[in-house]
Amino acid sequence: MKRLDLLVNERELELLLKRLEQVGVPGYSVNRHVTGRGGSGTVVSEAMEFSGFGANAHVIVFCDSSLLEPLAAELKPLLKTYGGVAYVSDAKPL
Amino acid sequence: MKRLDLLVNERELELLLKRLEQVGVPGYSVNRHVTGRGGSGTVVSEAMEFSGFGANAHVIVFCDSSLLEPLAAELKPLLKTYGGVAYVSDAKPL
Amino acid sequence: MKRLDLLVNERELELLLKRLEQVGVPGYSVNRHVTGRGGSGTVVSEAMEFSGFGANAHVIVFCDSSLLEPLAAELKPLLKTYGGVAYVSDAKPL
Amino acid sequence: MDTALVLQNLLSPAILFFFLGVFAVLLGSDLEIPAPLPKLFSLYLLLSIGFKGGVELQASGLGPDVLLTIGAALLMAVLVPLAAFALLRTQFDVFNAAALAGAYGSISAVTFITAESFLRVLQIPSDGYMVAALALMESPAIIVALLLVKLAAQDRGAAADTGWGSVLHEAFLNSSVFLLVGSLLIGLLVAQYSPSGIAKMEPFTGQLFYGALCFFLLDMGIVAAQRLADLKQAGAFLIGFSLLTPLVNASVGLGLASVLHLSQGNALLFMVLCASASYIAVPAAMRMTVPEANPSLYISSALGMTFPFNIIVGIPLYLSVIERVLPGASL
Amino acid sequence: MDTALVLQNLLSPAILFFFLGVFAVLLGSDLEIPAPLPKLFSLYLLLSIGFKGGVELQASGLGPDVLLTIGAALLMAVLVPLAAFALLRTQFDVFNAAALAGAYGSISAVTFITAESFLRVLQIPSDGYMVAALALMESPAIIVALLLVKLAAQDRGAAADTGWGSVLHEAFLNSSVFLLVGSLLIGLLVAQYSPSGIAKMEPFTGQLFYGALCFFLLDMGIVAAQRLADLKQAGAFLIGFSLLTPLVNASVGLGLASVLHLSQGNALLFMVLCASASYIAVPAAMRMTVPEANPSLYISSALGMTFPFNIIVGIPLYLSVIERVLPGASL
Amino acid sequence: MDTALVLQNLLSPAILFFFLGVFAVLLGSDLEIPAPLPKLFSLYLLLSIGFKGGVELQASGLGPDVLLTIGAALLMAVLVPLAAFALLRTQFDVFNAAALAGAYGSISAVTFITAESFLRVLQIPSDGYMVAALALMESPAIIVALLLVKLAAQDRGAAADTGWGSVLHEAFLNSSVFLLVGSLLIGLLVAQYSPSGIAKMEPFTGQLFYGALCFFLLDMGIVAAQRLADLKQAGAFLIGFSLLTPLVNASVGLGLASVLHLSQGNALLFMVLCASASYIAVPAAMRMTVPEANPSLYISSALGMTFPFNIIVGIPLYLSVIERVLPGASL
Ligand SMILES: Nc1ncnc2c1ncn2[C@@H]1O[C@H](COP(=O)(O)O)[C@@H](O)[C@H]1O
Ligand SMILES: Nc1ncnc2c1ncn2[C@@H]1O[C@H](COP(=O)(O)O)[C@@H](O)[C@H]1O
Ligand SMILES: Nc1ncnc2c1ncn2[C@@H]1O[C@H](COP(=O)(O)O)[C@@H](O)[C@H]1O
Ligand code: NA
Ligand code: NA
Ligand code: NA
Repeated sequence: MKRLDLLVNERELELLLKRLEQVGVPGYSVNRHVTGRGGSGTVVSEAMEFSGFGANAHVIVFCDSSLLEPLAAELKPLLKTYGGVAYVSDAKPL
Repeated sequence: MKRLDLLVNERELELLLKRLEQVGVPGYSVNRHVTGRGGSGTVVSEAMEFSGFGANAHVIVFCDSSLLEPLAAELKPLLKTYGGVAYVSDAKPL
Repeated sequence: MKRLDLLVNERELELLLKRLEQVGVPGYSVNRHVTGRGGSGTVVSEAMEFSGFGANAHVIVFCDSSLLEPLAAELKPLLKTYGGVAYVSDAKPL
Repeated sequence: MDTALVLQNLLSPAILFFFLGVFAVLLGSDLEIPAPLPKLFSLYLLLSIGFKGGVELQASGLGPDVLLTIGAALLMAVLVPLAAFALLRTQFDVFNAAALAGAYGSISAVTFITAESFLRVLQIPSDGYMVAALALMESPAIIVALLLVKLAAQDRGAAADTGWGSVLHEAFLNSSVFLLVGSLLIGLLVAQYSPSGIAKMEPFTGQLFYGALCFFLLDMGIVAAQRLADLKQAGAFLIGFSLLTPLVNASVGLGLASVLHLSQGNALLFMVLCASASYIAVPAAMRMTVPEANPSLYISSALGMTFPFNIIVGIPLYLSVIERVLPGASL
Repeated sequence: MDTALVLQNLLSPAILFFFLGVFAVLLGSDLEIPAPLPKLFSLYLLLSIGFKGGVELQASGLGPDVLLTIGAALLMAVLVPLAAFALLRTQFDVFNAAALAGAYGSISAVTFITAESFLRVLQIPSDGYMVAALALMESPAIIVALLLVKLAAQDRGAAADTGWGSVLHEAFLNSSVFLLVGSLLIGLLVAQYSPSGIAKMEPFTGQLFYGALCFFLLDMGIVAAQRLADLKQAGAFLIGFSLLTPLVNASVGLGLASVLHLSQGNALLFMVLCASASYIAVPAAMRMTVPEANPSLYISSALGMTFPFNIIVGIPLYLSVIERVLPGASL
Repeated sequence: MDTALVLQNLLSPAILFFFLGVFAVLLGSDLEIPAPLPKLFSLYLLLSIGFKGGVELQASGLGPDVLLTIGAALLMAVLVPLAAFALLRTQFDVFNAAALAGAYGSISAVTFITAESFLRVLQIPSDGYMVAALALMESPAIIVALLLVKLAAQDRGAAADTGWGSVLHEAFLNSSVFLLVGSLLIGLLVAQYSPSGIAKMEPFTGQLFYGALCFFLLDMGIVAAQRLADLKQAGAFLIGFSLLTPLVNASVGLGLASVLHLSQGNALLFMVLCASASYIAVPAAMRMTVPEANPSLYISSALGMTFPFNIIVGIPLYLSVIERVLPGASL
């Protein structure tokens, strides 16, 4: 099985989760209020959460490797438009 | 070494941590206020944190692979009763 | 590519991020308000966040494996002084 | 039903902010009250209602009227889950039936607070000892529900932590019961021995109270509307149950109130206690001790249906019935 | 410019707490107001200003004066982004120009609130219907900005979710617009049908208001100072733009206020609405519908420069001009 | 020791809510005040005490009495950590001894606030300039502790960031010192130049204060009880130290208060400053500059032992001694 780590802005989270459900992942976990710095150098901080900026969300998906291809097809355009990163590692159930 | 990712409801966190300590893990990290969707389709959201529902907790354990077997023995009944997932990946100290 | 997981006290976060930037990581994500227990047995809890204690921060860095060596050189003294752990796993972009 | 009362309730800030939260969800606004702010307001409301109730309880004392009312409250807290269980077993397995029965046998403090604010607007007096009834009605249904599970499902496998120790712990020490009872005792002690403390607490526990209730009801509107979607999947029986149970329980409550010669204000609060269902203390306990039950059933019906029904329709309805049935009741 | 007014403003608790936040960042203190506390205060301020505005709007009614003022507000909300876009296009691409134009065409509720508090200290009256103008000026610029993008960049590729449905959704249902308008309507309804609710809300929405504003401005000082660093990178043009735009827009606002014979207090609020820029509603909308724009440009100029300029220099400056130009204006 | 005073204190809402938090932990309730709510209350208390202190300091001015009292406070802030270090070195290494000495040389603002509320209930006046003493006593012990480490452990290896720049930074710019001093200066400025701001802040910084203190003490009861468990492991010496140090320091404080002819109220506040130990500013600084010290030693003794001792036993004890020893002290 695989583990997919997604880091996107909280504002795009709804869109992303909808895509995950379309692809049919068995589940996902979301950690909001994540901060960071990305390729563009933009710093995301909790201090701006009160504003229209929000912070980042970290989405973790454990799923079968067969889902990676459809996930890439669904998610890459989203990441390209709104920013964010996606990484895959190996994982297996305990 | 191994990395163990556990996702359980916050209400069961105390029980889980007690088991981790019994098995003798060298340490653990807990991230509360995690939301998500699991196998049963139930959506966990921060909105219900004020109620008796709570949110999820994400527990990370870096430990020797020899601990995986006793961990599985301790944790699987808990996950079966209360829900939640557990995944293992490879990791090594920096 | 590699995934680096760092767990340090929030008070040292600034120092750590500065070092990451010096080494030139392409980005990082920070999850604050993490609790846990470490090698020394000290329990970190959210209850002490109001005080000078703070909680832990979990920093995730996806980067090229070539950066691991300079990262180790920069970060290990920091971890030795202030505590905290660092683990590396494999990862590749989606 | 008295239209003036209905409008008075519907157009109060409290109910309007509840609707604002509901509309936020229905219209798809991204309005949210981020965690842990709702917890701040619920802790605050419990602390304040407990403290003020304790102060008033000290003034009224524990006379026979008070003890009888509290006794009736405890009776309802035991009977309601038993009756509800019998009915629910026709449609649900033991675990879900017991968990739902527990929720409806216990109470909702926010419904109680909303009713009390409503009375205050209408300048109808009520007694502080009703807060003691509120506090004592939270726990028994939890114990009854667990007893029912133990009796009806003796072979369930020892998965969950369901010894009596942990059941009593969940019933009496869960945070909302503990804070409410603790604040009540503090109110009692302060009123008795250190009355200057009452005035110092007043701006916080008194003056701020109604605004904080409105803010919290805005959030409750949001979560209730979110839960409504879940409820659709649960089917017609549960929706009917969550609307009829408050009416039936309120009627029984009215009967008891009449027998006990409660004042109009106390009668309303008593009916509301009987009619309301728990979405804090009971779910917290059930999720640990009856993990086999599906939480979205009991929390969605209590929070998505019964709670809105009570604060929007129930409170003015119950009062208008009281005004007809208990007209001579001592104010 | 009237030094007494300037000092009165500079030495008010609100502005001093803002400076305290700025100094915390400049001196490197670790003072922070952790999330979601700033959100608590911003939700509270919107709810309170909306509710009180609704109550006063019900009192003043919707006479021709009110409608004309609101019409002028809407006019500015459309004209300002158009004019700003024309200017900004000389330096920025379509996306950044449109996003900046949207921010400056919309308003900052906290700037408005600070101005209103300033008036109250000076005992200069203003009308509740200005809150309606505030509410109505939030959204139009968002729509104008999106229209500009659609017209000027027709080949942008359908990446973002930019159908009209979602644009209107962002414009009218984003949380700050929704909460402000909703609270305003609640204030209206309560004042009309359930006036006893006003007094019950007062300690929360009224008495607490100024202290909560100070606490929030402490946080605003922190974030504004953090943003200032970003702004340096954005270059001299944008810094100039973020300082001159409020002055130009305030002047146009003054002209309109004079034509409409607004009272001094209303004229100040109107100028402040024209002069302020949005760092909540508009960035929230732009980040979804114009993801090509660089958020640190529009949020840093609105929050790091225009906001401090308006509350520190702008408000007393505008008022001292009003006192000269509209001396006979009805108080 | 005067039983009436003890009861008056024990049965005040503030102390009772503290006990409620303690019992929550001892009985195993899941009651918690989730982060960052405790931070909200601690920021609020610092801001309010600072602001009100500044306003009163402006009224009293900086006469010789005030300067002498502040001088005595600074003296204690330097002497206490030196004496404590000498004692602690008999049992601990340099790092732990210095960190503990720093904590006991500095102060606890919440202990001060609790003492002030106690005085207010008893209608014993005290002066606003004591808040200035509070603010000035926070930092010196941090510097002394670092000096002691530098002198006694010259070969420690340059791991931590312990240059003088960062030490002074930790001492004077850490968030609690910065907010307290900043709010004090704001209070001073407002009282001098913009006195209408005082009344506008009053509902927030004044009326709400006691209730917010009670809410915060509920949380402090929870964390103090959690820390108590840690303390058991630390051994008998540290427990003795954390109970006897307040008594010794309070006695020295009493001596100074008597020499300075402080009023009874000021004398109590002065004793409490001497007797209390820091669990916010000092741990924050020590964790960065003396990472070799074990934080659970200094935070558990200051928070789990000395803090409860002072607010439960210390305050009424010190006052009853004052009433005997300084009977003729000017009220
Ligand atoms: N190399 C990286 N490692 C970890 N997190 C990253 C990395 N790059 C980007 N991120 C996260 O993804 C967010 C968006 O990235 P970007 O779209 O590149 O600005 C950042 O704010 C970070 O939280
Ligand atoms: N496949 C998955 N990937 C990531 N998180 C998951 C997955 N399945 C379940 N979870 C998390 O575990 C929680 C409990 O899962 P469950 O017991 O299946 O309802 C969910 O709320 C999610 O946060
Ligand atoms: N084996 C481990 N697995 C996961 N997290 C750990 C582990 N060891 C330490 N940590 C985290 O790192 C923090 C500091 O560890 P330490 O410096 O060992 O006290 C702890 O509070 C934990 O959050
Ligand atoms: Na009930
Ligand atoms: Na504008
Ligand atoms: Na001290």
